[in-house]
Amino acid sequence: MAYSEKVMDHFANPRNVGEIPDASGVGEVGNPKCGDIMRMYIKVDGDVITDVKFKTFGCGAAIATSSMATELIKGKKIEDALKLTNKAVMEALDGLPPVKVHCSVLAEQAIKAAVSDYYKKMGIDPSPLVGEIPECESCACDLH
Amino acid sequence: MARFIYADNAATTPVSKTVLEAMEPFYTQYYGNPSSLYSVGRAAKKPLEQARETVAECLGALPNEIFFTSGGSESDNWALKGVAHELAKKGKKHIITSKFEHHAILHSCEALEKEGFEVTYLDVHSDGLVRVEELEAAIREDTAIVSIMYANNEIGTIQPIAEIGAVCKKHGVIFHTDAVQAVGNVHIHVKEQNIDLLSLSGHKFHAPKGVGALYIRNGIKMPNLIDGGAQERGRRASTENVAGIVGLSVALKEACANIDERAERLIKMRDRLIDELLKIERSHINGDRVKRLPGNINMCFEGIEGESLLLSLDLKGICASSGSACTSGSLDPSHVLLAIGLPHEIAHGSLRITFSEQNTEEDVDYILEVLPNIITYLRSMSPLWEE
Amino acid sequence: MARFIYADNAATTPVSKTVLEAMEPFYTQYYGNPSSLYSVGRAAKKPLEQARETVAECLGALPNEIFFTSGGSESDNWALKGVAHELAKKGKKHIITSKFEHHAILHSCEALEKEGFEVTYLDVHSDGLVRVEELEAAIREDTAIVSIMYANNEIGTIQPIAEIGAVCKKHGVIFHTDAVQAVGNVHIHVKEQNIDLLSLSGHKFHAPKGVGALYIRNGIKMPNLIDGGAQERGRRASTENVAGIVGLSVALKEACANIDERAERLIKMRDRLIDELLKIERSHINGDRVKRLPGNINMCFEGIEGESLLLSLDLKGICASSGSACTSGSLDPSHVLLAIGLPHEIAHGSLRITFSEQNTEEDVDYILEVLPNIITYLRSMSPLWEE
Ligand SMILES: Cc1ncc(COP(=O)(O)O)c(C=O)c1O
Ligand SMILES: Cc1ncc(COP(=O)(O)O)c(C=O)c1O
Ligand code: FES
Ligand code: FES
Repeated sequence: MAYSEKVMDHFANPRNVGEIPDASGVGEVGNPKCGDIMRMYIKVDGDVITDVKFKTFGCGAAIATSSMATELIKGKKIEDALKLTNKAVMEALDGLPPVKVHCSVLAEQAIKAAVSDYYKKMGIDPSPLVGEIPECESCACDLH
Repeated sequence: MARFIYADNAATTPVSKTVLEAMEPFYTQYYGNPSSLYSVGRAAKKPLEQARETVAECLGALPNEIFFTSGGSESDNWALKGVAHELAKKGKKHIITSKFEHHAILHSCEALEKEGFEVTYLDVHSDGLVRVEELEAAIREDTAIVSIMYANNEIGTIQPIAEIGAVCKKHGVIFHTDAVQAVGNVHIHVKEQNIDLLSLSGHKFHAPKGVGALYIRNGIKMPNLIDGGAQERGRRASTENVAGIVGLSVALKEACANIDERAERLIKMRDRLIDELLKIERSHINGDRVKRLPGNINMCFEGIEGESLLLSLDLKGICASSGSACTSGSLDPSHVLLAIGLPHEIAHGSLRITFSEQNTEEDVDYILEVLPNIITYLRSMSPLWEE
Repeated sequence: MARFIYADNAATTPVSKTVLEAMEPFYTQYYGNPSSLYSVGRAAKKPLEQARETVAECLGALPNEIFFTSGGSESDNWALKGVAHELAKKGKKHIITSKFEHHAILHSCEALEKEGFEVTYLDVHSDGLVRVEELEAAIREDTAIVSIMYANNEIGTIQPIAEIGAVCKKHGVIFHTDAVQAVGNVHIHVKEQNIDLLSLSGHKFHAPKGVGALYIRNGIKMPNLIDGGAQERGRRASTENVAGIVGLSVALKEACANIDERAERLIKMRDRLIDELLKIERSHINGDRVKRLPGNINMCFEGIEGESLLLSLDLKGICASSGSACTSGSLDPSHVLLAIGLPHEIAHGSLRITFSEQNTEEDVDYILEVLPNIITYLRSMSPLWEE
């Protein structure tokens, strides 16, 4: 499993680890049985994500993609954060091994889940804005 | 400052200096084909047969019962598929193995199942051991072969091989053991233990990768896996890997010469490491603490995923593993840990540290200095931990 | 005074210095298991994949079409048995090969015949070549695979591979070639020549024994010969022989870099030796004089038995062979020479001299100085000769 230097950097020195006690939204995706769980906290001011933190149980790629994803959405408008794809996260990390692609999918979904939670708390139906968050979409594990 | 500790000797080992020196002449000087008549050929033939004698001696076998192969996987495939195909002619199409064998055995079984063979996969108990009674109960009229590994490659538990051998003998069933992890680490005597076939692989005891052997008790007939020339008395074709075979025999002799001494030293290191690591909250040792290979430590730390643990250790110069090397491309938790009853989420957090000859008490010190902090750190970022 | 000439390079070759140097770091320094996550593991993975690229490039294949094995025999067995078993599912149980293939192919065919496959063994003509028309005529609805060697290991004749490839393609039949003797000596391009599977073995071109490869064209499905771990993209289990594989790739690159140059030099030596030896009365050259490997000389001298010829040459420091090395345990005359129509008594008197990179014109001089006298002497004591 050859990880890029960027991945190793974000693994060894993950940015934005932790929790936000008074978060505007919290999203959790993954499944401990499969060895991955990602929880994302966002703080929203107006339509801007002013702060973001994460906690991840998972492989090196899961930790690195969580870290990179938080960097990519911090200070961004919600609508822009929702546009963040797992591909963009992977590119920012100079790529991932093929079997690790789904870890970046988790990162994308964790952001969406956090935004959904924020909308729900605001009394807004998230589905038209965020779209469906499939259960463990493109998960590579065979436990289904 | 920057330390480097190789603690993944169950995955593979470095070639020792004496082994390398023993091999080198066969690349450039005695390079002849051992089947050739002339001097450089004969110069390769003799060491080949000496290597066979050495290996036989280390196992309590006869030289003509040793067949050199390309490694543990080939030996396993040959043994299982060979005996299965041979005895199928007599209508024996049942195989008994265990749930936590190496994939070389499990995937061979699956291939045989597709051909119509029936396989019983024995349960492994939480101590990492199969039960001889359960094995005996599984034997049927049409059982062709029992294949139970000598020592497990992940959790290092040592199976009751002599007892299994006795039961198989009693019922007239052929007994194969994958001893890839055991050879060189424990005393093996194929005759006393009633072993009919035994697989071994050089790179697990400081010989090079790509060379192994299969012991086949005299009298056991089975088709070849690799047909062709008359090498290995017509049972395994291909120009012999003379250098590798000589290397294997030198390494095995070295390993077997001081099993007890080495075991004593490694067991002390192993037990100290386990004792200390068990002080970490919600940590578990996998497999029996006593009936295990001298150099094997396999533990789970709840709330932590194995790969990130390994990467963190690697950053500190420690090579260890989680599950076995050959499945590290896969995302599923170890089939071995599931077989001994661990839940998925815990099985994901396993760590295997395997010591050899070359490790020291200082290595244990350093691991103990580094590992608990890594666990604390990873847990601090794990959403599973707070709960 | 005492000269030593190794002229049996078709049996095996010494490992070259650059190859040995390329291998050594992988025994003691980058010894990690290439499947492992940590640094010493990754350090072994990259060269492994580079080796794959090098081999692919030398053959005109893609890297993911190269699978490393333990040698030519395993590659042959895997190709033939694999495709046969795969296509048997579709009812295709017919195989076409030739009468003078290597035993790795012939004995695999025999094993498959026992399982119910049908094999057509094409005749080889007196020039040591199979005829494409005869091959085409032998293709049936249920033909699964054609296996024709690229160059023969005894008489060195080079088969019309591109033509055979085209015919197989036209009829939708899979084409395997045992190119163990050809690789490194002639230009090969699997795509242009429509080759679906190709076997090669390192020790024939100055890499070590016990490592080879099988090229499998993308899209060809077949079961594994060696099941187990996920190495070689799940198609050939076993911890990779990294040192051997790196050695193989370095040797192959070296060999392929100067095929034309070397061929020109060796052909000159070969033809001079043949011309001079043909001046000996009742001597014959076996196989086509032009369509043969640059370094291959295979002759018969009536009234002489091969083994005594070889021993006499050995006493003069010349290593040569009669028939192939792997059958030297047997007393039967070469199946290859019988296949091209030689009578038994003549086939017994064959001599194979095979040159490589490392041989020189001086070697030819010395052989010419020594060999005719030996022949005269042996004939003088042969009861067959006076008659
Ligand atoms: C034509 C041919 N095929 C196959 C082989 C077998 O190769 P190996 O000895 O590497 O298994 C050889 C040589 O031994 C050969 O000359
Ligand atoms: C128990 C066991 N069996 C078989 C093998 C396969 O050996 P090899 O990699 O030499 O084919 C291994 C190690 O890889 C092993 O640990
Ligand atoms: S998060 Fe599951 S393998 Fe990466
Ligand atoms: S992470 Fe495996 S089922 Fe979703």
